[in-house]
Amino acid sequence: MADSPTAFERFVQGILPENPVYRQLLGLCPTLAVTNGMKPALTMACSVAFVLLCANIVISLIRNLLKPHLRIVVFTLTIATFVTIADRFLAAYLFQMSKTLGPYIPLIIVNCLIICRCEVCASKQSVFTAASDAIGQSIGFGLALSSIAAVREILGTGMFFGIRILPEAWPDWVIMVLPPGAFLTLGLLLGLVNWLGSIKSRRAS
Amino acid sequence: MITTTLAIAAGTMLVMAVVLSFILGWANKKFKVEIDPKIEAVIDILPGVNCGGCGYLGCSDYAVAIVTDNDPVNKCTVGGEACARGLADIMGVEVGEMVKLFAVVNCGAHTSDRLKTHEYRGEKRCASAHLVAGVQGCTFGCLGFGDCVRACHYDAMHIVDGLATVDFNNCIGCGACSKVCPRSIITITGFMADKIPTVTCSNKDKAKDAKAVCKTACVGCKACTKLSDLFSITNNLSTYDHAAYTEEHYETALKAIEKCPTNCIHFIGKSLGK
Amino acid sequence: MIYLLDLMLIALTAALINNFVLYYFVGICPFVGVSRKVEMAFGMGLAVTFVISIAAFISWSITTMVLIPGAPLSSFIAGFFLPEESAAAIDLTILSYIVYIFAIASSVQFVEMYVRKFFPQLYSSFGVFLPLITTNCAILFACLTIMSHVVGVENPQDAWDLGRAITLAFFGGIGFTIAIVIMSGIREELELCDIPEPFQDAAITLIIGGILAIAFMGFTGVDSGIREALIP
Amino acid sequence: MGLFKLKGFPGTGNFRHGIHPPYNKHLSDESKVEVMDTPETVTLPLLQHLGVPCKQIVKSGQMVRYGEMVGKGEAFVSASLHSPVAGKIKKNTVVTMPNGMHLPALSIQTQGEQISPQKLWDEIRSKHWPRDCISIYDPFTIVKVIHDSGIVGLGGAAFPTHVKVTPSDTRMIDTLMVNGCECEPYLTCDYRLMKEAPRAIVAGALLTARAVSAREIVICVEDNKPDAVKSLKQATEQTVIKIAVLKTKYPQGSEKQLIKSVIGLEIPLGGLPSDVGVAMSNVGTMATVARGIIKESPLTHRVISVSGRGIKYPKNLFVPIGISIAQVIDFCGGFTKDAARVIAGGPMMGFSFSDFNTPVTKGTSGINVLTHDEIKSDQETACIRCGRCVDACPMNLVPTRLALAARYNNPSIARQYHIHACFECGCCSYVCPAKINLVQLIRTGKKLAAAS
Amino acid sequence: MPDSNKILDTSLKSGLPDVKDNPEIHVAPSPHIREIKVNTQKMMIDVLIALTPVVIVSVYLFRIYAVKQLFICTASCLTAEYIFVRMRNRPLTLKDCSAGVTGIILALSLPGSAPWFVGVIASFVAMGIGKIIFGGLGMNIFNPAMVGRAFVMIAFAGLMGAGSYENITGLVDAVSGATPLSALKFSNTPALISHLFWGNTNGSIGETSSAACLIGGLFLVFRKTASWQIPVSILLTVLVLAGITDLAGTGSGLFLMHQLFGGSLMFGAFFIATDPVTSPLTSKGKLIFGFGTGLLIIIIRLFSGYPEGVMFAVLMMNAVTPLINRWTNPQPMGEA
Amino acid sequence: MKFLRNSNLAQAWLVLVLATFFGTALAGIQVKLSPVIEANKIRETMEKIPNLVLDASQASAIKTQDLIIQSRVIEVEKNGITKFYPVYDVQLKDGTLAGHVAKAKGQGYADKIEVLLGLDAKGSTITGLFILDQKETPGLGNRILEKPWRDQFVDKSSDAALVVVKSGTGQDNEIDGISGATISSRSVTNIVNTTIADIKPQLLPASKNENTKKLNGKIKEIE
Ligand SMILES: Cc1cc2nc3c(=O)[nH]c(=O)nc-3n(C[C@H](O)[C@H](O)[C@H](O)COP(=O)(O)O)c2cc1C
Ligand SMILES: Cc1cc2nc3c(=O)[nH]c(=O)nc-3n(C[C@H](O)[C@H](O)[C@H](O)COP(=O)(O)O)c2cc1C
Ligand SMILES: Cc1cc2nc3c(=O)[nH]c(=O)nc-3n(C[C@H](O)[C@H](O)[C@H](O)COP(=O)(O)O)c2cc1C
Ligand SMILES: Cc1cc2nc3c(=O)[nH]c(=O)nc-3n(C[C@H](O)[C@H](O)[C@H](O)CO)c2cc1C
Ligand code: SF4
Ligand code: SF4
Ligand code: SF4
Ligand code: SF4
Ligand code: FES
Repeated sequence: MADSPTAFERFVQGILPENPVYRQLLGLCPTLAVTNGMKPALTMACSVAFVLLCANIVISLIRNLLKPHLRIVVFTLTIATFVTIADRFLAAYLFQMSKTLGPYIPLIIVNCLIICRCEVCASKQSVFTAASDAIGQSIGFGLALSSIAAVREILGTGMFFGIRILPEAWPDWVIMVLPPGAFLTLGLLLGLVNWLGSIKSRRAS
Repeated sequence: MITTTLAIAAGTMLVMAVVLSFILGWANKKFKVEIDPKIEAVIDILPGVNCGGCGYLGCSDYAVAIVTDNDPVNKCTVGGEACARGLADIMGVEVGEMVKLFAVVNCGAHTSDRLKTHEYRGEKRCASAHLVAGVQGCTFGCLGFGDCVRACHYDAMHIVDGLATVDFNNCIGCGACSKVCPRSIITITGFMADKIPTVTCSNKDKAKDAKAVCKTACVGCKACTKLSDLFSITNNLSTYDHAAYTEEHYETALKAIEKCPTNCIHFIGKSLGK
Repeated sequence: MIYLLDLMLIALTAALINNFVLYYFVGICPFVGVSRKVEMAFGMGLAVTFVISIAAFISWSITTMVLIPGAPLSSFIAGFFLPEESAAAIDLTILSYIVYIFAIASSVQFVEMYVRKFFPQLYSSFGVFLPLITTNCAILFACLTIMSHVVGVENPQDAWDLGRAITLAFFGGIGFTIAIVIMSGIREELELCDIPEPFQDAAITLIIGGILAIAFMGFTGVDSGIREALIP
Repeated sequence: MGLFKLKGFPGTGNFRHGIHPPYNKHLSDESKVEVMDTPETVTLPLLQHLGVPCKQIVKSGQMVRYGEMVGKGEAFVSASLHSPVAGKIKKNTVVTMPNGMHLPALSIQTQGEQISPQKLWDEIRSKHWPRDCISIYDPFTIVKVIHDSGIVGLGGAAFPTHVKVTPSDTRMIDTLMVNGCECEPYLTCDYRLMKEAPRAIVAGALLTARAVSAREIVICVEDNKPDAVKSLKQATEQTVIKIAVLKTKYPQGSEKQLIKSVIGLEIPLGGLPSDVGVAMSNVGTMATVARGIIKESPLTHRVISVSGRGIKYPKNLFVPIGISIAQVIDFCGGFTKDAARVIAGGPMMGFSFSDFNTPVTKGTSGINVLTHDEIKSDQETACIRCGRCVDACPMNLVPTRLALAARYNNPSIARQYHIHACFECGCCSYVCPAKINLVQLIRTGKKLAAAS
Repeated sequence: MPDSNKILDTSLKSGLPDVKDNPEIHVAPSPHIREIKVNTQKMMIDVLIALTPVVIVSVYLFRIYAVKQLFICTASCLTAEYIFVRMRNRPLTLKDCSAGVTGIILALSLPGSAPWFVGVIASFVAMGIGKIIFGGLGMNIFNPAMVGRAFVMIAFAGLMGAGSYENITGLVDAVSGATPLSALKFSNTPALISHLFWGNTNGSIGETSSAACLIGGLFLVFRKTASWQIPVSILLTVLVLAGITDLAGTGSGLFLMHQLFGGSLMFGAFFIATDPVTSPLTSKGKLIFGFGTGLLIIIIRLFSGYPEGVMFAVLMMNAVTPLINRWTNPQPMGEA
Repeated sequence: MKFLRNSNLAQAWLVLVLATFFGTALAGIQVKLSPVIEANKIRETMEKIPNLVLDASQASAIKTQDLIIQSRVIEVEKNGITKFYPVYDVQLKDGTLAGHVAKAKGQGYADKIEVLLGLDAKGSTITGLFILDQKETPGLGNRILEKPWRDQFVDKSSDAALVVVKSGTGQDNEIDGISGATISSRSVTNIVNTTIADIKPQLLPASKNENTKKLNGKIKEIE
């Protein structure tokens, strides 16, 4: 691979090859907590995308002013600010969703995914690259969240986005929308992704 | 009202920032603990997120492990490739070897070449079978239970007809296989050419005893040493000086291979295309 | 008496029934990352318990003293500029997230430096875990939970005092310790098991987490059961 | 625990855990010791004991007399080697011992006048071994003679005996325990020796006790050998020697367990019997010591049992060291049709082997040939953590952990569970329902732990 | 000295005497003899034998429902094991019968009225998530049958709850009403102790008859297939704790009897908690395990929202079993 | 000067600037958004109120703004602890008291359950029940959210305590439990019973209470 990936490569990498959840195991808490339905999962993914994008842009803008030993402080400050903004906007305009997500929106502050992207990409790259990296990673994160949420919501309630898609006779697997379901689904999907990955790499070699 | 709120909020933040940076700065000076400058340099390169993704207890723990235990530099997912490169620079971990290293199995006996073999009913691993007498007559040669195969992370070692066989396309010469072989018959060898000659035997017994246990054992007959002085015989076993090999030894090696009465000299190395 | 019972039930709930890791999914990163060895997990658990208690103290104090409307400190300062009534209405809760994260990060760092300098022995068994904790959402989560019981509660009686806040945090930390130590015990055992390749490490850890979560569901309702048993 | 006490001893006559395998001693315990004639050649590996190999001091082509030293044990933990025949040294060969060691060996072609083995055996069996007047032998001479006679423990480990009996300032010995438990199934050589030649054992024990200045002498026998107890009782009348009759249980004969049973003390981990003031020797060793000191003849012959259902006529034999096992087996009528596994030593701790040219060595206590029926074992499955191995392990270890740690190359777990305390008795493998080769894995693990 | 010169006639030049007699010598590590009375398969078959009284009672009480449940679970467990092991390319392990044991124990712990898919899902979860994912027989941390049961119990709480036990009433005349523990906990109506003991009460199909569980369980203990420490310590703990609670309450002993003979205590203590794979190795560890299980059972039964706690208690103790093993790592002889 | 340049504060100038800037920005957002959020919170309760005191047809005819809703807090002291019940008195436009709505909390199966309970003007009949917040098991306990089940409470008299039964015998004070969720059903019923018992004595003299606040005014102001 080239020394520093181009903006487009950054974008593509975030989606699958360096998927934040399945590949880098970053930000597992929200991944588990909010995936009992597609709606909260997507809301979370959008909030993360918003924060990540804003933070990446801001950091990239001020990247030349950063002092090495204070960079993490600046990252955290920036992230916390945007998280607060996202949180308040949700509370103001999507009140029910904000109630459902509860503390998991503010917990984005400590989501390593964002700080990781600031560190790896935004603090070193131009605004455009940083932004496309943010978008790529967010899409990857969103894909991960929605794959888990889809499994859990469909099996757990027979619905998708709250719309019934399985026949009424479907016995809801309540466990899927409860805490154990989150762990089991993520564990099994992670195994599946690893397995597919290993098949692919075996085929390649 | 609004301006006051704004002012107070800004003030609060400012005060907090000032107080905290002051305290921490003070503490940093006051509580300074001398550490290895190399570790410090490594800490500076690591992101400092302390996420634990590397499997260590935060960045400085990882830094210590890198410097003192020579642990791999590529474990930080947050820092990614750039970070690993920076760390490698500090550590001076260099990969550019002049000579390619490969594993060489110093045994050439496939199942049918081995004599006095007996059915073995025990743990099917070399390290264990090595402890039981009589699995096969030769006490030097490959047991073929593949401990080395399991140790290799690069899919470069396989058991072919009872004999451990290196896949030179995959082998990187890491030496994992040679560490686990209970019979110590795998050597990590520098290859001076794509293919080099070698004596695929480790049996140090006299000709009679060696012949009694293996069809392809080196019997120390000196046929090869007469042809090329890169062969030398110690303890009834011929060995080849790989480090001295150059292209011009090719012919003599080929002749030695022809002459060897037990067929235990071979050219090994990358198959050059099909 | 009733207060004590209340504390006890908060403790029980935080530690077992609504375990931080297994019910609220916070602190998953160390739960997956630092659970390979029992000693490590135990040290991590203790460090989290310690930090979470400090963080609870700090965040409770800051929230009640500075952030909420009518908090003594902020209304005192605002009192210089504004009439008393609007000074009391000044609401800084929007700063809470930033303030928490910085207060926690700094205090952890301070403690770490202090311990490292003056108690090197303690540092090697416990202090090394500290840096890992700052970015652990269990800590922030405890602060947020406490905040939700302090800010915007309708009945003044329901607002948590410092005792409840610290109980929740401390036993939340204990619950975290229980979960991570159990997990590390299991993972040590797994070193001698033949786990399918794709499931090794993170995936099997999560699946075990799922089974643990199932097991811990057995405690559902124990708090109200005990409450009923003790207050007929 | 007062209830369960061994009369006359501090111990209980029993130890924790252990197993009760089928002993099958009846196959050979009625056969008197027969004497084998001198073979045409003998092969003498230069390392027949635990420790440093002895140094060959004869040249090919040279003639040697009976009992002449052919290999000298120069190091302290080493033992000399003596020719059991008169003859001519041939070219050196190599042999692969049943325990896997690949060793250089002397080979001697029998030539000329031979000593009669029958006479040797009759000498040992005779009633004329002294019981008093031992004091004419000075302790230092005893130790020296033991050293010069190449005497090693005949109980299995073949540890040079002089090392055990050399007095030490730091470790005082007050009890000499003579190990006649013979807890291994099938083996009967010690039993026959105790029954047929108790006087030699007693003389050897008295001499050894003098060398180590032990006040007490205990001969330990399991309670499934009443005849041996009877003859020993007769032989020890009017001596200080006591006889401890112990519960029959494997591995009662192992020194740690035996000391626990009889004296109630535990040898510290990694320690020796001398740490608790005990010296222990096998009955056969005692007889050899007596012969070495009183008759001044070195260790050249020993009693072995050849047993198992895979042998036509199980026997106890008095054989020269170095005789090929093939000849021994032939002497006993050869194999039966369904013989399946040949073992040097007992079935619990012995080594199977396939090269029957291997010679009998000082440490060979028996040859067992088991049939397909006897070794039938089911398919191995994964460990089901039943804990039977834990309940069987006389060392109180967790064998399953040790074995799995070895299997998964995890030396740190192996050490955490004290892999080095295992003495490979085989109880765990014996009871394991999953039929895992625990002992072999543990042995592998020890190597692994030592290497890392 | 007539015989002093005699030298053994060595006609045997070849190493092997009479080679033709003995063609198949093989080599193996010590020890060369093994206990032939036990092996994994025999232990599992022991469990199956011990389960027969329980199966008979369940079939007698719940008729076709029991037969159906047993068939579904056993068949799906075997199928699941087959499929998953195949997916891993490992040698098939159906012969060791452990999948059968899991299937039967799982079936016996389900209500007879549970629909077919409950049994199927429970079996696949039991074998997949409970067993094969850990590496198969002997590697699992949690009792597979209980993992399967817990999964469906939570997934289909409505179908598996007390209500489902009542549905069956009227279909089978032998039993009626709610399960004894439910009835006692939620409506304070005790059952007849003799019914509890012999089994004509409602409940999961295998748990009703304490007598049958006792017979089978004692068989297991005497065969040493199951260790005695676990059932004894569980039962003792429950006896003591429930006894104290009883004395603190009415003192009539009714509560105690319900705790001991009602619900799945006997079944669990003898057949489930004793699963060697998921219980500690040492006897001290087993005693601790049993005590913990008993304690948790009582806590859950007394205070939680469930009338029964055997399953949860076993799963929780399974989880701490590695820690118990660590703490009870015996000191080798000579180390103490 | 040198001292200043090397001091921590000078090093951290970026942090200080950013902190100040972000603090100000956030406060601005707070000022802008907090009324909206407040309104959201109040509306959550307010929207339910008409349905809880009026029957369905009436409720749909009347707009929230047409009602005068006043809130107050009823304090009840029991066993030494004081309990607070927010109560909303609902008046029609013409000033007639339509009923009361009380907010109450209690332990459910898994966690606290929060309900709104509507009572008629005299407090003698239940006019409605709404579950505001619950964390019961989906598919089981959370079926208390279902309207048919909640509607069982409507028109029940507040004189006799309600009981949960498995199969009704037709008695007046009976509530059919949800099968598989008896505990949740019972919890809700208990909350209703205690609330009625606690606040009934203090319901009537409501309109003149001091801590009454006019709420719809506030909402209107926002909108
Ligand atoms: C498992 C086991 C069983 C043993 N059984 C006997 C035995 O039955 N008889 C015996 O003399 N030595 C037995 N030994 C050897 C003794 O521990 C001890 O080494 C020996 O008695 C010392 O005497 P020696 O040096 O004269 O051989 C056994 C050792 C082990 C490890
Ligand atoms: C082995 C076994 C374990 C069980 N464990 C539990 C348990 O942990 N929790 C539980 O609620 N029911 C458990 N049950 C089911 C109960 O014994 C019984 O069916 C119960 O009364 C039904 O309770 P419900 O009202 O929760 O449905 C178990 C049944 C068996 C056979
Ligand atoms: C996973 C699970 C979740 C449950 N959730 C609830 C619940 O939310 N509310 C409830 O009342 N009962 C719940 N229960 C059922 C109770 O354990 C208990 O069996 C039930 O309340 C008995 O009620 P019934 O008599 O109406 O069947 C749940 C059971 C399980 C297994
Ligand atoms: C005494 C005994 C009890 C057992 N109990 C169970 C059980 O409760 N559940 C189960 O799935 N398997 C049980 N098994 C079978 C087997 O051990 C189990 O499937 C393993 O956990 C699979 O690795 C039992 C086996 C024995 C010998
Ligand atoms: S080379 Fe060594 S490790 Fe590999 S199969 Fe042969 S004996 Fe085993
Ligand atoms: S282990 Fe390393 S040296 Fe050995 S074959 Fe594999 S890559 Fe080559
Ligand atoms: S072989 Fe070792 S582990 Fe096994 S029983 Fe004997 S001493 Fe214990
Ligand atoms: S006896 Fe065998 S199956 Fe049982 S625990 Fe030991 S190794 Fe495992
Ligand atoms: S996201 Fe919660 S601890 Fe990492």
